[in-house]
Amino acid sequence: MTATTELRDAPIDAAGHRAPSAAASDRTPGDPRAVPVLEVHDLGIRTGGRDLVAGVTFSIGAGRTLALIGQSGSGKSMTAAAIMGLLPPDVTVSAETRIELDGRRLPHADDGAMRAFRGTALAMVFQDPMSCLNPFMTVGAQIEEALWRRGVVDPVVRRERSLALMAAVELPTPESLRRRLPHELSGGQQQRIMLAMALAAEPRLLIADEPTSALDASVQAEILALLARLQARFGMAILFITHDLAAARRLGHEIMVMRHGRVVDFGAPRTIFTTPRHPHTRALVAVREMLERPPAPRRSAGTPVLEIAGVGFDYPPRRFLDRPSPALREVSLTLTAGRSLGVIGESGSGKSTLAAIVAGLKTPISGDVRLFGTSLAAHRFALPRALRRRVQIVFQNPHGALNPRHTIATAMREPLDLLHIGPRRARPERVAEALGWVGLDPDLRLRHPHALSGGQRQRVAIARALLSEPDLLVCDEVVSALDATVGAEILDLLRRLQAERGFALMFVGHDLEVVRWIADEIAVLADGRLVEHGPADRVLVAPASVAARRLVEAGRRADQPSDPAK
Amino acid sequence: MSPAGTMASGGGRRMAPGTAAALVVVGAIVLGAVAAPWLTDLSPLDQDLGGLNRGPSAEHLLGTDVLGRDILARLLWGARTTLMVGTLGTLLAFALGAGVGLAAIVFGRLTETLWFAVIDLVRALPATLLGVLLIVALGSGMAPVVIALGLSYAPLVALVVRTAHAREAARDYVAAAASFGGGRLHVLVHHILPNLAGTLVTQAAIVLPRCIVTESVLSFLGLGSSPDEPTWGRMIADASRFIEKAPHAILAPIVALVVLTTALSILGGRLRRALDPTRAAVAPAEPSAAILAGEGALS
Amino acid sequence: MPRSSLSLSRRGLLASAAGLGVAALAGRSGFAATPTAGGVLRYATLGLDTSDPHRHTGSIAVQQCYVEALTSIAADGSVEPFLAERFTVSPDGRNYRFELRPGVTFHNGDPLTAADVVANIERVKSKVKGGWLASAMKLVDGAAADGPNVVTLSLSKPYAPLLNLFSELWILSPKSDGWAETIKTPIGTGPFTFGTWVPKVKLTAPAYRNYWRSGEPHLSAIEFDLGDGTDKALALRAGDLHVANVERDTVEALVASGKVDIKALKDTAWFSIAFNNRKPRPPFDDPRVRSAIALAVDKAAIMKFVGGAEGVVTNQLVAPGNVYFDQALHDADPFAKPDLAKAKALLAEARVKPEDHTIEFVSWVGPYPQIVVQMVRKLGFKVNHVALDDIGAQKRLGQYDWDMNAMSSGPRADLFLRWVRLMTDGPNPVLWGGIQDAELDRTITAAVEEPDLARRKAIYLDATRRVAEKVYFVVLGHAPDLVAVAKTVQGYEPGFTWACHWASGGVARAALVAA
Amino acid sequence: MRRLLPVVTALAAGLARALAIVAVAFFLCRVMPGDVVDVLGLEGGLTDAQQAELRAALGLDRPVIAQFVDWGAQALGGDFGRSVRFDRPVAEMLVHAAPVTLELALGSFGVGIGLAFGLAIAATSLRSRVLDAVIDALNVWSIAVPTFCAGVVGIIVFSLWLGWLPVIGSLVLPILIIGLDNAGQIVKLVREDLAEAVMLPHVRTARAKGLSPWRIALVHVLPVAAPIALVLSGLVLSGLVAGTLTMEILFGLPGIGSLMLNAVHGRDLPVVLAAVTVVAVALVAINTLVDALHRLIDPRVTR
Repeated sequence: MTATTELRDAPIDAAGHRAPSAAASDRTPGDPRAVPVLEVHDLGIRTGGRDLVAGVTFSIGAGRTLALIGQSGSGKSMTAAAIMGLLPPDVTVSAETRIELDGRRLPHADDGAMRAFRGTALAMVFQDPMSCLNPFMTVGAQIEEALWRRGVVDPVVRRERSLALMAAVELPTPESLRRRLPHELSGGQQQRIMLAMALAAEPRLLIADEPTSALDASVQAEILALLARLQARFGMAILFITHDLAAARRLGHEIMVMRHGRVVDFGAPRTIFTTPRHPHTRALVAVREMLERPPAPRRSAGTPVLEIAGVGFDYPPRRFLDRPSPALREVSLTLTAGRSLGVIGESGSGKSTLAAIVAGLKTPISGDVRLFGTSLAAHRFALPRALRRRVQIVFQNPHGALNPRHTIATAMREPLDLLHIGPRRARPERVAEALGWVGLDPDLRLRHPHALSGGQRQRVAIARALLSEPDLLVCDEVVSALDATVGAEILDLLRRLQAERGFALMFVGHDLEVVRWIADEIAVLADGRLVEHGPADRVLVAPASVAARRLVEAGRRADQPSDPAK
Repeated sequence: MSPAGTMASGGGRRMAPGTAAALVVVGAIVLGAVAAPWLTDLSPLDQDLGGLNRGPSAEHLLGTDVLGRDILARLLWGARTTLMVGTLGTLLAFALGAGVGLAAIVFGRLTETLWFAVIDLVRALPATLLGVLLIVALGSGMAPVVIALGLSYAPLVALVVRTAHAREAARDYVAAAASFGGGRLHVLVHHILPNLAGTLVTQAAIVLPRCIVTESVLSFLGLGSSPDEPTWGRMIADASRFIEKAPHAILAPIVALVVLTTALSILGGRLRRALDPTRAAVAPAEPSAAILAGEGALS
Repeated sequence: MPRSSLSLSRRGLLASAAGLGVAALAGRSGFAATPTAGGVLRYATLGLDTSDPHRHTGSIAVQQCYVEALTSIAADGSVEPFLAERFTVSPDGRNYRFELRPGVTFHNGDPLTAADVVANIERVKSKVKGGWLASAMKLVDGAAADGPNVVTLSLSKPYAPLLNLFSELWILSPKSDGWAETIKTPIGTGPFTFGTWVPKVKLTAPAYRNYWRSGEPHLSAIEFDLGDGTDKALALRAGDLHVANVERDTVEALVASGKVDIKALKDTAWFSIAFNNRKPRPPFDDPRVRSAIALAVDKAAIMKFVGGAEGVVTNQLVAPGNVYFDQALHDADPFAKPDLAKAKALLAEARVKPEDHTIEFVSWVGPYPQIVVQMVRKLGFKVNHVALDDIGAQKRLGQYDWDMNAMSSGPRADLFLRWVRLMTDGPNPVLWGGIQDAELDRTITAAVEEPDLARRKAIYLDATRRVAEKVYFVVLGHAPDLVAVAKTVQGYEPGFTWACHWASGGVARAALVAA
Repeated sequence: MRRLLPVVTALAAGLARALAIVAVAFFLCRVMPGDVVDVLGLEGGLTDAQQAELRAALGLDRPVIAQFVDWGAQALGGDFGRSVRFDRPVAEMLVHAAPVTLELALGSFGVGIGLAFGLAIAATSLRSRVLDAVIDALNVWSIAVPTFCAGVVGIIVFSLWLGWLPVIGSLVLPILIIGLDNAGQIVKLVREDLAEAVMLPHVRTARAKGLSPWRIALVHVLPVAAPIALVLSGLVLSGLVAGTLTMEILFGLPGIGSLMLNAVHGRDLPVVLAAVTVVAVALVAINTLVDALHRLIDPRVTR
């Protein structure tokens, strides 16, 4: 690529870079790169007398990637923030901690002194590129600002260099892109800009904190591949933080697993996957294995419970006389009793809107939905009570789905009362019983939602939806806000409950693996249109539409380790 | 309803000293208002024409005002009318803004649009002018002042409530309730109102003192409540001509007002947190709320 | 109020007031040395509502500086020659002859002629609706110029207040812009000219260099501040104003500042409580109940509050010292001192339990009515006090759905202007409860038509007694309006009314000296 | 055309609103006890018959609607009529009054916004508890202390004791007092907003880039605060139009506010209506401008 010649100050001679190999994956004592780029010794992070992170020790060599994996609250992002000196004001690093960069101790307690390292030797890329870019500055200006920080004073040089960086992160037409504002770029492009900014620092260490979690699946894979290529070219050390084991395996030379602020497992990807030592690691690996081996689809052909016919929906205009924006167009689908339908699509594809329409929460502007043979259009989409009992919905965010003010019992009483389920006196008992269905202690019903974990809340939401013994359960991204292990438990629970109770399931998601695992048939939405619908196997093996193909390919790539040697 | 329960769930915590002090202050003022007849033998209206604008003395602990009336007695008795005018004004503002506003929202898009067009209209009419026109049109006395205050602050409350309602209505638990067949009224009563409580309380803590001050501005413009009903605002307005000669006469009501305002805002903040069962500062105070509070002022 | 002060003359009374802390009024009317020329006097008393002097209603304080009349009211209330050098009245009181002062010119340079005066009288008679001047002019059968300098006037019947009222019939050049309808730029003969006027804000009046009294005015201009919001006391103390009316409660601070002298208008404002006379509601239609209420009111305390040391308690429409004042009647005032016991006895006699009645009490906003209300409450009545703005109160009073009020009224060029409001068809009678008493009407009319002063006084006293007997209203007393004059102002002394300029005094003679 | 449509509708809505405000003011004026004839007659000694005659001449005896329609038709043609009380063209009176209020409003607007943002920025970047206390105090001050009290004290201190400023006509004190009041009303919000803004991910990015706090504040934090600054400015401005009234009264400033109040007390309907119209149109203009600027400043709004 011609950009290479323009990047005159490339920090590490590309020739000197050793491509990662299987052999290199495991650190050996006799390694010539004996002085690692980053050494972290006994890292402790505290706030208000509480340990957030304790005793974390690791090092990363030049051109190497350490994948730091952990679930939310494991302390992985705090670790990254400590290295950058970007901890929140009330969070401190313990006295024992020693962080060295190229053998020099970092003054992590002194923000002013740390500033000398940030944007030069240290660079960082964050999770949500949209919000991490200054919405008021053109992306070009933001890259140039990083170059200016690096001492590139001449504006002409700065301009050239920023264009070269944009080319390096494989952005098309840098010249026109540089004048755009962040919101005018796609998520993938935004993250590439973030990477270009990080590269402008010519860092010794690049910290990538969940750089792909906020992106659609197909884009995730591209960014990960780009990261690997950039490392191959510029040779910096990378601390790659993720909650996704697949991504860690794809990018990491080593993998470090954190839980509750401590390192619980460390090793080469292969070791971690084949012989996980810690139970937590084992659980993570088990989730991967579970997702990689979806159960066989049910081949039942019962009566249709759900028939969606030519449904269209517009988002209402935000102000008077604005035009409504289309959300769904001419979507038709059918789901038979006891089966599960996965609806998948990227963000904004209209899949959640479809779920809401099926649950009677939104009124389409065209088309009809027939539930159990009853036309909703005939009821003007105001579902009669009898029908409401038979279709229930569970939402993505278990925080939002339960009123924080209500106890679990109150929350679960709501459908019983509203749908007149069972005799009034029997209702408290039924609540306790339903909690048992989803594997929860009935005593939890006296608590408020904030006293429950995310997984418990989602179980409550499912239990609540099942109270009316529905024949169709709509699940709208029910696991995407949960940690992988918890999400897997919920998936497993759903599958089990479906087997026990025989309800049909409409499962909306954006993660192909998850949807594939639970769905017998898959519908793919793109820009509000149904582009693909068929048995899960067929859709995955031979996707007919471009959108479906993109999704499938992304999933496939994410599955493969980047290292061809593996 | 659940607020009591959630308060109880946090009851184990020690009360912050600021909150305790604020509670004591507001309690003392309310008590002073209620117990005014027993706390002082002096009437707030009795005049001592031989001793105008006198400084504090054994007979008149806080001195006398422009008509030789005992300032302490006026302060205590005035707390009654002041709190009454302030509270009624606030209540009216809330009834019109929150009550009617929410009802309009619940009844559907058309009523919402119509009502908020009216609200917008009142909002665009300069508050001072509205007050002046209303009071001149309706005559002096407590009722017109309360109406003027209520109308002046109703738009603010309405907009805050609409914002908060929109925020709450977008929550999944509202959608969940709808999926169980919960109607708008059910959702309003069970989900939105309780969760709006914090916002409303904060709002009230802002609107109440503003009503009191606004009443003083109206008094200053010669449009206040009846002269037979001492209010702190009227005391401030009456004494403003004698700041030099009798600073105590104006200091007393202003200090009372500052103390009440501070205490109310502390309590408002505290209550808002207490009413939020997650105890996290999830939502910062709605900016629009306090901004509009500023706008609604007649000062 | 000590009895001795009641017998003092007005002048003596005011002098005694000076000893009580209000600056001396006497001995400052002349110049110690030659007055300095130039300077802009900043003057703020009453406002200016119109640029057409003939259409002016109410109290006037500004326009006298650019328009003058045939007569003016001297500081002692007597009529003095002004543009008319001499005037005579026929014994029957129906024929008047005015000899104009020679050498008077309008601001446009034209000399003042008898024809001009006649034109002004005709204009007021035909063009101006309302106002007592217009009513008086209706009596004029004929006004004629008798040569260039003499104006003769014949009335259909005698009209005693005419010479006094002529002090407010301003003589303008018929060439004034807007003469046919509304005058926009009045051309008068005054020592200052009508400069630029911004309503409710200010009027700038530059000096007229060819003023008929040579050597005057001394000032180069006057700036009238017409706004009524500012606290004038503060502005006086800061030196922003030279002459301004001030509230009594600011006097102390003003005197202490050492920057101003406090002076008083020579005529007084009078204070009264009145009952609803047009549609009286029981029991307030009973003179005994009215008397009881009057007996509860401590006149001396009120007059001390509103008038300080200069407040006088009396029962007449004029203050002690006025030619119409009657000492005997004054001494016989049954309400001179409050007497709650007697009041209660009267109520008992009328079989009225005060606690069963709520008095609907209307007033303007301000402290003085609040004092009255508190006093009436002492009798046991409940009082619903409604304090309204100027027009609001007047409108409410006009509905006659109230029981009692407390009002005051300012200086007037003639006593008749006070009495006329008590007549059945008098203008704006609401302040005094809309009296409808044919007997009283006849008495007042008789007084107006009586050319002889002594006889006229006697008739007015009859009317006073009639009012007292029916207890239509109760005069509480009189107090002068106060005017603060900066020490840097020389030669200015407030006159009988609010007028800023008259034959024997006013702004023409004022000058500014360095502080 | 499609881009213009929102502008046109916004303008139409604004005009409709201004019209409605004026209508409300008109009818409120009409239900006020007394009219201008009462004012003229109060001291002027008009008999009832004379008053009735004058009312007929002024058209005050006609149905309210007819009066309003007549007035509206004239006002649309730019003719606000004549002040009944002063018999002058209302437009002329407005021309005298508007600059005073405008100067007062703009001055205190500058002081208020400047003070609020200065304090908030200082408190945010210095993380100063003292400044936060000052902000709280200023906020309580603005809630609890009426501006006219501050005005009286200000006059005593600065005009009488120190002799720095004249009582009448000086804009310095009123501008400072209203400015302080406005600052107190918004400073907490600005502070909260900035406190939130510094926690924004893109500010963290800027810190990760190693930029100086100064540059971060100026380039990365302030622009985020700009939209709310704008909204606040709009509110402060629209509040000011009315808020200057007490100061105008107290300091004898012949602005729109005192013109309006005097006219209300004098029942001088044409003046009240004209003043309300001017204020309403100004408010509508401010709101429209703020809205437009908001769209201009914040690239995300148009999304």
